[in-house]
Amino acid sequence: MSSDADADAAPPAGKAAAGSTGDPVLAVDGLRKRYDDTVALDGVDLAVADGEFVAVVGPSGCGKSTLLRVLSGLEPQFAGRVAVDGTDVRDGGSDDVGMVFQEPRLLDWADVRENVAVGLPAGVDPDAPAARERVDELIETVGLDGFAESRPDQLSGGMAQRVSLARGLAYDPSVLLLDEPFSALDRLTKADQQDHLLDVWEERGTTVVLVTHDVEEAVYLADRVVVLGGQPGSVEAVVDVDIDRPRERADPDLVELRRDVTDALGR
Amino acid sequence: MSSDADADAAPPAGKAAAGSTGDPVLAVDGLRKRYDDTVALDGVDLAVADGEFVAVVGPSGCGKSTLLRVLSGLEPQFAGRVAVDGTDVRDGGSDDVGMVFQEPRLLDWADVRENVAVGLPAGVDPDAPAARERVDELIETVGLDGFAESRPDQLSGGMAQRVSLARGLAYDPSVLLLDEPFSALDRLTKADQQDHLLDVWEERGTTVVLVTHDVEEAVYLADRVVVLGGQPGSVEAVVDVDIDRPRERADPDLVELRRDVTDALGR
Amino acid sequence: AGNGDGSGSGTVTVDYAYYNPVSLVLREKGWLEETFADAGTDVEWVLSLGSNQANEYAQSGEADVSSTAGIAALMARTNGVPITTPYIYSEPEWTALVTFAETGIESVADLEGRSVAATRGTDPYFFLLQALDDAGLSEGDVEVVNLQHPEGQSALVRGEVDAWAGLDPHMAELELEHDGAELFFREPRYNTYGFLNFLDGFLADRPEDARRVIEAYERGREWAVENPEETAGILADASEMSEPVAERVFTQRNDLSRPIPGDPHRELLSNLSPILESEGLVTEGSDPAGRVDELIDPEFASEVV
Amino acid sequence: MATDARTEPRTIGPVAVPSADRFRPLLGLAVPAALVVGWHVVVATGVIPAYQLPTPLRVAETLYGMAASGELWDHVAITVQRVFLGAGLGIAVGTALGTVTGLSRTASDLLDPLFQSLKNIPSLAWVPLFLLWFGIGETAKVLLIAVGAFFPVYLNLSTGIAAVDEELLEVAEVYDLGRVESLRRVVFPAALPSLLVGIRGGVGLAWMFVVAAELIAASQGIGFLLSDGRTLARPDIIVGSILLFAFLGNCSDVAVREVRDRVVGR
Amino acid sequence: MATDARTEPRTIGPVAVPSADRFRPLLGLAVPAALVVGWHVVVATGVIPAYQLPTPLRVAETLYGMAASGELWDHVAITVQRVFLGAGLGIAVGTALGTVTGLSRTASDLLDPLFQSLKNIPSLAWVPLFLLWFGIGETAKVLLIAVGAFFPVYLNLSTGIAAVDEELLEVAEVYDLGRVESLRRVVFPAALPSLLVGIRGGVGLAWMFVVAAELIAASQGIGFLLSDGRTLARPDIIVGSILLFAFLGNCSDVAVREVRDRVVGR
Ligand SMILES: Nc1ncnc2c1ncn2[C@@H]1O[C@H](COP(=O)(O)OP(=O)(O)OP(=O)(O)O)[C@@H](O)[C@H]1O
Ligand SMILES: Nc1ncnc2c1ncn2[C@@H]1O[C@H](COP(=O)(O)OP(=O)(O)OP(=O)(O)O)[C@@H](O)[C@H]1O
Ligand SMILES: [Mg+2]
Ligand SMILES: [Mg+2]
Repeated sequence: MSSDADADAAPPAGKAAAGSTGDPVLAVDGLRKRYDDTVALDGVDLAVADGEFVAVVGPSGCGKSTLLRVLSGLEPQFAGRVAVDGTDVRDGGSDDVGMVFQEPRLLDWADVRENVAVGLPAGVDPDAPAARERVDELIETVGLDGFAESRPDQLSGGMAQRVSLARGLAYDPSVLLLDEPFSALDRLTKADQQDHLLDVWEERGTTVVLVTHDVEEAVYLADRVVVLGGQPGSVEAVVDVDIDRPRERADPDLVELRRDVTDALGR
Repeated sequence: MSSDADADAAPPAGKAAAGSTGDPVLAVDGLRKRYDDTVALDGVDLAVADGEFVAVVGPSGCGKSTLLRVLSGLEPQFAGRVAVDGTDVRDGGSDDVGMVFQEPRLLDWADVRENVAVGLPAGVDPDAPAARERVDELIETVGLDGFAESRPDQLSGGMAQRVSLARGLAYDPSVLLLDEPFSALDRLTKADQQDHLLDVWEERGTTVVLVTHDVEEAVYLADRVVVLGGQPGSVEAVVDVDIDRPRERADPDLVELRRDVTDALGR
Repeated sequence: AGNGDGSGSGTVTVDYAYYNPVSLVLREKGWLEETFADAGTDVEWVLSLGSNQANEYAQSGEADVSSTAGIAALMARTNGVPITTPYIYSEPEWTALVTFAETGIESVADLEGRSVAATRGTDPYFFLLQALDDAGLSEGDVEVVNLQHPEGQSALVRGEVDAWAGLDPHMAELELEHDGAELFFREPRYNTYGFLNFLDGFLADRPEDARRVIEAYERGREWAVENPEETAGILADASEMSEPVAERVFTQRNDLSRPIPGDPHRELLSNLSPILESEGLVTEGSDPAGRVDELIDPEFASEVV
Repeated sequence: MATDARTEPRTIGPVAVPSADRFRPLLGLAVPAALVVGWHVVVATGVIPAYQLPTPLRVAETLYGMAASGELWDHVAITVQRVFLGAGLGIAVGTALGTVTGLSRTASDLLDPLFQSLKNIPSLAWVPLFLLWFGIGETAKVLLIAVGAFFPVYLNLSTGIAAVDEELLEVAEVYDLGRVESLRRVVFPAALPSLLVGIRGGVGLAWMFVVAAELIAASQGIGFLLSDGRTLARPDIIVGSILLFAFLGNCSDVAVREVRDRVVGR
Repeated sequence: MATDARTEPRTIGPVAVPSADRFRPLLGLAVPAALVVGWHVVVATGVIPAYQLPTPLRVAETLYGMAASGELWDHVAITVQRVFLGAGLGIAVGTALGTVTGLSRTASDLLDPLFQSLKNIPSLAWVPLFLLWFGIGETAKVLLIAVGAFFPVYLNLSTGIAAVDEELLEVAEVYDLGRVESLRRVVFPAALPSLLVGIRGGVGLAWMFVVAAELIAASQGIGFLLSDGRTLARPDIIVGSILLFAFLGNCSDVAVREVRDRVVGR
């Protein structure tokens, strides 16, 4: 199974070349990640071009979060090669990788504004008027105006998730890793946030890797959907989404692709 | 807006009578819940009959979790009347209400087995062979066989959520409140768990209130879908799902009802 | 204090103690300050709550002049503290063996197999050992309970010990305020005097200052001898003991007539030396008897007195 | 429809929610008051004779007498000053070293065993050494008190920092907060409860060490008063100074809690 | 494909991950060793005269002498026994009362102010009272040590319990665990780190209180040795007993940590 996946993924399939530069921003080669007895990932190959939007789907526990953690440099112990912008992540990787964790991970003692300000890039004084304005703007974008002074324990689950998203956006990194960032949101809020993410992506040329369980979301947003599978996880399939933007959610081509991804996921 | 909703919801719409007894198991009358300055719920009326399966949908932050917390007796300060099995929740309510929280809330220091065993009803000795067997069975049902000895920090997000679900099922209460229990699961795992929940519901005659953002899930599972809305939240609409079980997910009638709910949710 | 080396050091540190009445008189009258006024030297007073504390101040080099019991001075000298005693601040009978009538103890011999409270390393302790020795007993024949002086007193009152090697003013207080308290063994000769110890460095480097201290002490001593009542009053004020207790302590059990150390002192300390060794109170092989002559210096003060 | 927001306190869990029961703080006086009454009865009825344990009234008189003569204030003032300076110093150094050992494994390996050994050295054992090193002045006293206050702060903070939620540290790392900002915005706030427990413990030990400190050539202070009372066999002074310690200790504890509530902002 | 799982320790955050560096524990000896060398030099070169501070060798000789005569073991054994009993008692009572006040607001309001006051009473202040209440036997000594060990345990545990995550308490409530089971399965495990910090502090204070305890009619024990050394102006005995305190304190700390690691199972 793993070797099939390798065959699928090894030459970054077609679309990668569409990125502005030839060298991939994210390069994963033969990644194998083990936690004590559990092998979380085995033989994962993946290349993401600059400015590309990649969605990762796969069953619960197959190693999606682990993949993002490795990419972000939080897990320096693994086998294989993982590079961001050409630098091995074990040698520090790029500082310019931002991550929105699967859990909100907010600072309990700080209000929403301070929590979002944690994401401001190093060197930006969070008390400067420009920075404050940006933070307030982000809070508004995620639909939390009026809650800037609330503490995390006064927020609903979905609100906390949006604060964590706003924090990630505040960082404005060149590579943004998102771990199920919309999972606790209702349909409409989710759609708004998806569209906003697309705006940011297009405007800033960010490279995005988005983990999601929502196949509709994956095909609507991404240039390419990577299907992980198995325990230990490896790349099962890659589905290219060659549809021009702006896309229609109900576009029959998208619905078709959705079926492809679902099939790749299915037993 | 609030008065419209009251009009919609006040006489427990039709289906309630389908429950085995006339008196509702859950009775919410003019519930108003305030956290300091934030009014979370205002004028919520709801009656759930014995053995009924009710889904609650609504935008993020509209008070769904708050409603469940009030029903479970965790929030004794509110205005209005909320009774479980005829007893006011402020006077202790029924002990026989179980809740699966929106966050996994696992005990960090305990392994999966012990965490699930926390849910065993009072009086059951968790070390008795029968109890152990039941716990192991539940762990298998939620797809975590092999992880019984893992600690929460060794689990993925979706796995932790399933442990929390298994804990709630272990309690085997007569009223089960579920707060987005499948939000972190992939499509297939989710479908399995939904079907398992239906089995339990049918077998044990449990009264279920399920909060979800997944409209498809709501109409597939529930007898009735309650749409909350607004901040402060109140009941916007109630959609009856008069479709015989077992249901087909792709049933056109369900798809139709899905649209009704989505419309009720939409602006 | 200047670690005892400073010629021209601007302060002289002197201790005062409730068991040294002359020091209290000097402090009250300000005579030491007067003596040093023309030299521009400051006087710093430190309170010693017991011989052990006075020795600690001497050992750390902080107190140029400190007051202890004679045996405590010898112990410190033997254990290496560089002190010399040129002056005796009093010849007190401050210790005795005390009991209550109910215990049936009438003589030292009756102590056999009984418990006696005493503070190790202090005058009452040595007093007890000498008394036992006299009666043909050894330390092993009684149970010596190591308690601080006031706590030994209250242990005796509560009946937790059968006797107490007492110390004034607690002993005087007990006598006056509790019926039935008996000083069943008294022997003035077994008290080891009040030694005024000077740091060797202070004596060597600042003999003039040392002389002024002794001058002041002489003035205080003479005044105290002439005004026993007032001295007792000063003592009572400073130590918050009642006037009758202070009276008894100072006027009946203190002799200020012989300030120069000499043969009686040498003899007493030499007699006690073997006990110091056998009780393990001095470093092994340190020969306390040999240190007696080093400690006692009759010459220095004799010019002044 | 019932009236909104009942006023009873929430009773879930042990966390106190402020409510209308204003008289609760007075409850704290009940037990001590009962003890004082018991004490009076025991002495007044002669179960314990008065020369061993004076009646509460006698102690109050003694304290009042000293207060009237002004002497008491001098003792209290100097002791409070010593504790304040010593505890301040000890807390500052404890915070610094606790941070360093909490953050750096190497620093912890180097220093922690030393501190773990030193922390068990009794205050009285330090006295001769401090006398030797720092003489008989105020410095020696303040430093000795600082030693007492240091250890609980150090121990709690370094443990607290080492226990800061790894998840939050990862957030700080991913968002490149850098050493200083991580400390300021994540590590310290997360370890604050530990630090505050440490500070309360440290202030407590500062009060404990003050007696030993005031054995170093003191002629004023509550610790001196206590030792003096023991030397002079004056139980009223002994008990009076114990009560002063208890009272001032409680005041300092209330002050620390006040500061905590301000800082934590709850 | 590269070899799996490199062996360097993780360096994110301060949490130590066990790894191959076996010599790290030895690091802890570096600073004390340097101190001993410095001490020797200071005394040997006469900066501090030997009658004030003996050389390390002299101290070692004194200790060796006592060890050879068997006397040392008696002192150590009796002190260790007292500390063990006293600390055990103090920890037990501290755990019980800490639990009660941590859980019940009323108990906390009633008792906490009292304990907060008492915790600041120095060990020496208790001595005359304990003599009065418990006489001159072993009881008085053990109880005094227990008082010392009690307060840190009490303080840390009651704070720790009051700080247990409300979310987990809600879980216990929803699943009707009941008082005892909530305690056993949720509250205690969650407050365990606080309890352990408290126990470490309590054992530390037990060592501190032993000196005061051994002023109560003791003729054996390390605290007695220390007091005796001070009375006799024997710096070698003083420093020797300080070293014994440091060493035994460290041993007890290692033992407590060992127990902790067993209990926490990490
Ligand atoms: N710290 C850890 N220690 C041990 N095992 C771990 C650890 N973190 C993850 N794992 C294991 O690695 C595997 C992959 O976990 P991961 O969190 O990457 O899954 P995931 O794909 O993100 O799942 P989900 O969709 O449920 O979030 C799981 O089997 C999990 O048990
Ligand atoms: N403890 C609290 N203190 C103050 N405000 C709170 C508290 N809990 C919830 N709220 C507020 O109550 C409102 C409803 O919260 P609730 O958690 O019920 O929303 P929800 O419908 O569950 O949302 P989501 O779908 O995001 O989980 C929100 O505005 C939230 O800010
Ligand atoms: Mg995940
Ligand atoms: Mg919610």
